[in-house]
Amino acid sequence: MSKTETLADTQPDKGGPAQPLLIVRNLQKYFPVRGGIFGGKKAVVQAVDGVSFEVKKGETLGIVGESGCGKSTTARLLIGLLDKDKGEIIYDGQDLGGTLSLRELRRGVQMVFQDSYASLNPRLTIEASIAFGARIQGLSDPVGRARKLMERVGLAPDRFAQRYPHEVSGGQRQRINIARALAMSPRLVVLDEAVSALDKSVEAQVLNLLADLRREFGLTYIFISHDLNVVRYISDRILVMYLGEVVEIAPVDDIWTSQAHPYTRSLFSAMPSMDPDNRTKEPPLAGDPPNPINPPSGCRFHTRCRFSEDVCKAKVPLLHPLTAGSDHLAACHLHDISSGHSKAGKDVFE
Amino acid sequence: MHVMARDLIYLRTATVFTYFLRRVILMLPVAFGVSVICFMLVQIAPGDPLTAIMPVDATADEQAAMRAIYGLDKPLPVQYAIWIGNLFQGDMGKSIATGRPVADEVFGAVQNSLLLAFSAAVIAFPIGIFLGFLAGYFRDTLLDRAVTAISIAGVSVPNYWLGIVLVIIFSVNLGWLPSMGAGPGGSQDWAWDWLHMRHLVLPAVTLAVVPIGIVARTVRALAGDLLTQDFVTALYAKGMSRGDVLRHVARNAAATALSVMGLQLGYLLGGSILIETVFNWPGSGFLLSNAIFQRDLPLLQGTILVLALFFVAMNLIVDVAQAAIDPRIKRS
Amino acid sequence: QGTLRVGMTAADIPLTTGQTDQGGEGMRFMGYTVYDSLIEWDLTSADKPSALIPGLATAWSVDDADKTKWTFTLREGVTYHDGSPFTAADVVWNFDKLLDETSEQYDSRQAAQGKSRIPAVASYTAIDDYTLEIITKTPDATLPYQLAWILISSPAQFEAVGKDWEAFAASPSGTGPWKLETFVPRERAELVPNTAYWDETRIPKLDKMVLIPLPEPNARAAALLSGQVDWIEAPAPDTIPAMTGNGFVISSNAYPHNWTWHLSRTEGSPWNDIRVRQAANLAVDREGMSALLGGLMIPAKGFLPPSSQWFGTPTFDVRYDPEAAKALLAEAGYSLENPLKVKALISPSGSGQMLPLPMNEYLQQNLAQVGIDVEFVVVEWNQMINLWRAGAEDPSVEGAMSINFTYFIQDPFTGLIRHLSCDLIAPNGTNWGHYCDPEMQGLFDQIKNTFDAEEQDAVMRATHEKYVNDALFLMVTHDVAPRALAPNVKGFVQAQNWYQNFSSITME
Amino acid sequence: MALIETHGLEDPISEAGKGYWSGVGSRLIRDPVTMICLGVILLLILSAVFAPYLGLADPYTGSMIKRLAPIGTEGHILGTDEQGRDMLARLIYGGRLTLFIGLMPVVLAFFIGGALGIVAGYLGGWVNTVIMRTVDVFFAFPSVLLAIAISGALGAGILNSLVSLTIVFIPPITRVAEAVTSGVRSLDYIDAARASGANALTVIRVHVIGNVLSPIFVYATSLTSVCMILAAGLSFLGIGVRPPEPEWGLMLNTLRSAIYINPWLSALPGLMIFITSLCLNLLSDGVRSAMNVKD
Amino acid sequence: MTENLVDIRNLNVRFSGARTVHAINDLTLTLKQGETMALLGESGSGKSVTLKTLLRLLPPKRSHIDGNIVVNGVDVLTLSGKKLQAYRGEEVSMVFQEPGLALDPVYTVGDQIAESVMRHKGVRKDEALSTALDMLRRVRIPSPERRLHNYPHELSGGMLQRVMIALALACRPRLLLADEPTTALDATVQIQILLLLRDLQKEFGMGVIFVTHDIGVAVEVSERIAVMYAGQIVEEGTTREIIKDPRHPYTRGLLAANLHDAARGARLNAIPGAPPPLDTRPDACSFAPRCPLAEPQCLAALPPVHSPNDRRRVACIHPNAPILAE
Ligand SMILES: Nc1ncnc2c1ncn2[C@@H]1O[C@H](COP(=O)(O)OP(=O)(O)OP(=O)(O)O)[C@@H](O)[C@H]1O
Ligand SMILES: Nc1ncnc2c1ncn2[C@@H]1O[C@H](COP(=O)(O)OP(=O)(O)OP(=O)(O)O)[C@@H](O)[C@H]1O
Ligand SMILES: [Mg+2]
Ligand SMILES: [Mg+2]
Repeated sequence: MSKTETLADTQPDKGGPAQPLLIVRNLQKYFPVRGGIFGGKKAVVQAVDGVSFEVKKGETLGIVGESGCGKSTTARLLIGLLDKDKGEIIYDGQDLGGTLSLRELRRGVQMVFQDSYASLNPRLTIEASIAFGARIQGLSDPVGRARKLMERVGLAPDRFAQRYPHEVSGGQRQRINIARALAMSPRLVVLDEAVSALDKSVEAQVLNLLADLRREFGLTYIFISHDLNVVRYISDRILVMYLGEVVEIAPVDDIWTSQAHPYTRSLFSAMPSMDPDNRTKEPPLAGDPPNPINPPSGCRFHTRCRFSEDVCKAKVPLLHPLTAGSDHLAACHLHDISSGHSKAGKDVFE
Repeated sequence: MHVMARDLIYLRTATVFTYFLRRVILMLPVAFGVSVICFMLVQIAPGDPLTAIMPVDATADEQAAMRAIYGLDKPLPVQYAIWIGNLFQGDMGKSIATGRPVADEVFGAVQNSLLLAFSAAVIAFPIGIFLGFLAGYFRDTLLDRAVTAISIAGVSVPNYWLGIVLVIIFSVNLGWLPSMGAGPGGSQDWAWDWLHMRHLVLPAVTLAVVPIGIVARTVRALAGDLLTQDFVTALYAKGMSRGDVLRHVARNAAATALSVMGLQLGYLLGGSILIETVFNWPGSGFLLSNAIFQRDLPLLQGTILVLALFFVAMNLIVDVAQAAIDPRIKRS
Repeated sequence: QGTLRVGMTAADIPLTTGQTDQGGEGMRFMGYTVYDSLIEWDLTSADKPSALIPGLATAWSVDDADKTKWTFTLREGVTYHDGSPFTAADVVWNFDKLLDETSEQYDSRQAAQGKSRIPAVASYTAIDDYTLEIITKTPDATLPYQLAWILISSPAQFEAVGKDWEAFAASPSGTGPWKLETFVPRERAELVPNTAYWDETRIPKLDKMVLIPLPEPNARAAALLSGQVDWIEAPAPDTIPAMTGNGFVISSNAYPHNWTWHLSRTEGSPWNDIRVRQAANLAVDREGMSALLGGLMIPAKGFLPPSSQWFGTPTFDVRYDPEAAKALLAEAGYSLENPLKVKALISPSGSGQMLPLPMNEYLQQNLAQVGIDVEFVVVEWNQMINLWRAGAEDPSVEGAMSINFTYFIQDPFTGLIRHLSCDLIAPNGTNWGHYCDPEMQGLFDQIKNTFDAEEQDAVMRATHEKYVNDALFLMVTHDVAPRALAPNVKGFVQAQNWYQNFSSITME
Repeated sequence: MALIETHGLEDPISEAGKGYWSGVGSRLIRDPVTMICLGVILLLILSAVFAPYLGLADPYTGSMIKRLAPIGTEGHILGTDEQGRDMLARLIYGGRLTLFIGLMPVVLAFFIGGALGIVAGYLGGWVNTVIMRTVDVFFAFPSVLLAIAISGALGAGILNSLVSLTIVFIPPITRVAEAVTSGVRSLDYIDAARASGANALTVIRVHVIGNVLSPIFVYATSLTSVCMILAAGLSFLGIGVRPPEPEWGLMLNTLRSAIYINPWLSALPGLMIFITSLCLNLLSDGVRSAMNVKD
Repeated sequence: MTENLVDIRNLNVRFSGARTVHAINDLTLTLKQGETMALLGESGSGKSVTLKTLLRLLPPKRSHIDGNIVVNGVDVLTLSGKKLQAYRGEEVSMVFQEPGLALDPVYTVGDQIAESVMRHKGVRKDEALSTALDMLRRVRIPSPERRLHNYPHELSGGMLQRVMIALALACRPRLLLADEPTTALDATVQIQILLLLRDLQKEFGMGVIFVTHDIGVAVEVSERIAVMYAGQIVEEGTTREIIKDPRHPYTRGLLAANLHDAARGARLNAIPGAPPPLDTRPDACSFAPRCPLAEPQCLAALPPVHSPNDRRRVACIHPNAPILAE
């Protein structure tokens, strides 16, 4: 199987290499929670609130954050499974809802879900599941495509094509899901906790596969995970979310060595140590993440932040570069000299 | 600490109350729909409801006069408006066959039906729960099979037929129990003594057969399901005895079981028509079958309306009770 | 002494205010028990058809000059259950109850039941306390029979309960041998003797009579067999062996009831041919049908039961003779190969209809054997009544040429006149088949104008002879009003009537 | 991490490639009770369908002389009814009508209610609100009451029974269909299908129907016995099938008084109803466990 | 023998039913008083079954257990009735993976802790409740008075796991079994719970068996690690030994797959394939089909147990093979 063969149907590049493949601006999604005497709207879950980022062509953006911080919601918004409340999604220079239709977007962006079992129709054979999208998109020879992809993800078509999802193992199912997403020759694949449910040994296999595919098909990934090690391994840049907001974005090495946002820092410190002689002494954070239904005012992290001051309660910190022109961005008053935070601009972590 | 506890109880009561209010408000459109359906029953009925009560050789004029008395000569929406307006004043019209107010007839009959339904429930629920628990606890054993067989037989038996058979055996052949009526002196002088209660035995037992089956099946499923849950393992893990575990399971099952039983009570009330006919029990079902055969449509309408509203209310009570028992009140 | 518990076929306690509903059974149990009429039926004999006897009126006569003017002498010393005395003014009050919509005592429910029973009455006046005058619209010798329908309720009681029939129903008052003590709608009514009844021979011997509606035949049977009632009306034929086997007594007797096919005589009806009518009558194996009814029937020999005082001596012998039937049909142009096809209206149920479906199917088989193919149009009983009122020409009968009906045939009007009179052609009256024959009409007029009872009986016989000879109906059977009694019920004499006397009964 | 059960990579399932339904089938075949019940129901259906070719007596005509002949009478193995008609023939022909008005309403309700429920469950929003609130209203009536009310108002007759029973069974099936569909709707594979650009109709056709049909079907089968008992009950009450049609409920009614003469005979229709509904129930339970659909 | 708190010898557990599973195969394990041992292994390797066997929580009808288990001098496999109840919760208690599922949803958390205390300490309800309150304090739940009257669904995941731990420790057991208690939790919460457990272990001085599939977690809490594969212990040693000097190829694979210091973009040293189905009792090295060092004899017989020092063992024919790259 040659590379060109599979990529024949890939959407042509429009904006050139400098144009980010995806630009997201101010994305917002609130979920109404019903309640009250009249069963009317009572509260909203502010699942995603003003998220902005870019994904360059060919890079992998890792998104990390605790449970409920809006990672999956962001992913679903990106491929139009949820309707956004506000914000822009610009795919290769074209605005979704403007020059770009949802259908076209879905040719270019595909998704792999966490629960490998729930994301396969139990009544379809593996081959049919993979071929479905290609058939819908009107691509040539969907079944042939499916079989080639199966081979590519390491499942012999002759043995697996006619099986049903419950007849294969978890790692194999996740490979199928990957093949299914690739069947439409997307350029961007959103992987929502795609390896989280797998055992360590299988996880490594799948990660290897993902890395190979990226290279081979020139894919761009958005890789969502709560496992920092995994994100670090696969990503070029890391985006950290907290309660529906982006708190920090930076190239992986930058963030690995110095986290700008106190939350990011806590998150990294919360990773179990691998050194028996140097175990974690002190939990970096106390308590559980607050409820996104009524998120704290100002900086949403202020309730758990060591450096919290009045300004944090009052004012929403904006995402901005640590130094002018830097691609390390954080949303924290500590890094904004003009914020009025007493420790602003100082190196507080040591 | 105790102040806190009391606050929490207050909070819970308040939540249950809010829940109750919301349920009541949600119930209103249903009640409206119910009234429309009941009203339409008369309209879909072919023929003239007055036929049955006029002497066969009554003249056309005499019939027209009667029709005017019952308001059957007015256009439909007007009839509905009048009907619903009267309903709000507690007036459900008059029975065509007897001329008595439908409300009196229905409420008298519903009381008798309630008596019967409750008696059946008193028989059915403990037996059903016991059998179901047994089967759920000893899942996949011979005992489970036996209980399942009993409960399936219970829901499969045409109970009207069973009623006839029981009458033949216990009333006609053995002469142990009366075959009909609500007591030696009718329902009016009901008393809680054997003389009266023996009249309840056969109809109540007959009526209990189906809910025994249903309750047993429900409880079996519930108990079986709960017993496989993690918290049961955790209970054993902290050294609880079998009895303690069963107590926990029962408490967990209570809300669901209660709601199933509440619904069953509603079904018993509304579904006893065949049994009441077989046993000449002066309840709502008996009234209904009379209404049907005499084509006494106002009575038919009224009886069904009252039973349906009763059922709606029962649902409401069950829901709220469930919410009150189960700390995991659904908020949406 | 003792309490007699009766299982009625009605689904409800009949109307208790006077004029009852629930048909013959209502009159039987709640009419002539609690109330009296001016003229009543003699219910003391089981052996002969009952005749009219004085009730609240002791004598009546028609004016010789003006045959529309009747004078009634009323019984003195009669009091209602509430203690108020009975007078002629009360009778006027009761007529107004039924006929005068402007009167305060007008009761639409009683009127619905009673008005049509006295079509002859034009006006009425109380001459004095015990003399009543009634003017009829036209001369009508059947007035006494009509008046036997009308029951007299107590005006004083009506006054006492606040002029409200609803309230009156709960504590009614009449002059009858029984007083209504308590009553629970749809469940039971308890009657106790009126010890002050004017006819001492009819003061009930029982302590109490309880009426229990048990519409379902098997529930009735079970109730009797399990000792919850002592008497049931109309036991289902198949339950009778079980009853007699256990010592229960089946009482039955002829009475004025018949089960017929009322034939259409409209244009184009095959029944217009007398040969066809006679053939059909000859085709029916009535004895065979008896098995189906457990023997509880009297095979028809005419329109009226053979024991009727009005039976006469018809020349056409209603019997089972399929050969003769075939011969007649052959004359009329039909045969087994070329059968006559007719549609017949039947209903699966209905009061007094006995066992309509099996009986009709049986008839269908009988008729098929001689060359009459019957197709049934089956309708609900209520619909059937509507169709019966509408008449044979109404499109809603869907071309049916006969209707299976049972008739109360207790008096000249209900017995003979109403079915075939030209002025009662449906939908204006009860002549379903649109029959109109001058000769018959002459006979009817004669009945109405013959004021001597015996002469009138003679005319009635002549009329019935014509009914039979012309085979105007498919005459099938008469009911025998079976009732099952517990062994300890004694002293019941079943009169040949729709109504019965319960006063003589005792419980052992 | 017990989310995923792991198999060896080599060939975890020996019967690889085997379809879902063949699995259900083989589980069914291994369940003797269900197979017996299936046999009984098939036998009833077949004998009902082929009744005219079984050389039975005419179920409509009988002889009064031979009425209520006991079971085992020569020429009438199961005796004769109150009009001397052959019981065997009437029971078999009766199976026709009884099964017809016992099963047909559920079949109709399965299609109507299933379609309504799937649409409501998949589309959600106001469509869901309209459909489900209407369904709620019907739920305010206990099913027996609703059937009797409608039949009572419409009057007796096969068609009327069919209409009233169908109306009774549409709401519960709609509710289940809606619940199942909205459950499936929230699964990732539906999202995956939508993400591939398929429109609602295609998604419903390819991904929804296949996965919701069997639970709805299983639920519907559990209603058949209720429906049959109810249908027979209507006839028993006199507001279902009209005489002289043979129908078990009606036969039960007309043979009621014969219980004093020939109790076994009059018990036959009741027994037939009981056996059939028992088999329907057991069959539905068997199918349910074979399909492994949770309640 | 007596110095061992837990002494498991040649334990075999087999499940019968629709399919037979040989979940535990000849497992031998000892734990000393006050020691914390992590049981490490991938899904299905028998970690939970081991814990459940220790508490006799397996369904008696479908599980077949043989071997020997002595906990604190008590022969666990012969316990029954009241003795078993006294043993569970008092001697040994357990913390579950999903605290939300392991707590009874219709009782308040206070009641559930008190219930256990009442049963084992025979005290009255109010006394038990104050013990419960004290325990909630010790697991550092904020405003414990209020939490005492909360139902499980009213608490967050981290809070619930604290409650679960409070419940397990309420009767001061000598042995605590923890079955992946932090898997369902967020990273920032997980570390809190791990450190809490570590502290409480010191404070209460009990023995702990901590099941996990995450090596990092094992390192944080344990002194010793036993690596399980297909129902057997393939390697055991101190945490330091296992991390710094893994001997069994499976342990090495696991460590390699841990990404902790995997170079970005470099291929991961993944263990190929998947664990074996356990439908037959292994009569050879279960890991052999996936093992890069496998030799014919690995598939012929069970590997010998090599024991370089007193409490260190490796079940492999190559206990001393150098670490191979790829
Ligand atoms: N359809 C929905 N309706 C209401 N609330 C929702 C819905 N989907 C998500 N939410 C809420 O929005 C918030 C963000 O959810 P989301 O699934 O995006 O989180 P996540 O970061 O993916 O978490 P996890 O790591 O658990 O997958 C959560 O509080 C969640 O409960
Ligand atoms: N009650 C049981 N009946 C049958 N098989 C069982 C039972 N409990 C566990 N097993 C099987 O025993 C094997 C070991 O299971 P166990 O739960 O101990 O794995 P684990 O190591 O805890 O895995 P995980 O990390 O997924 O929790 C598995 O194959 C499992 O399917
Ligand atoms: Mg997510
Ligand atoms: Mg486990």
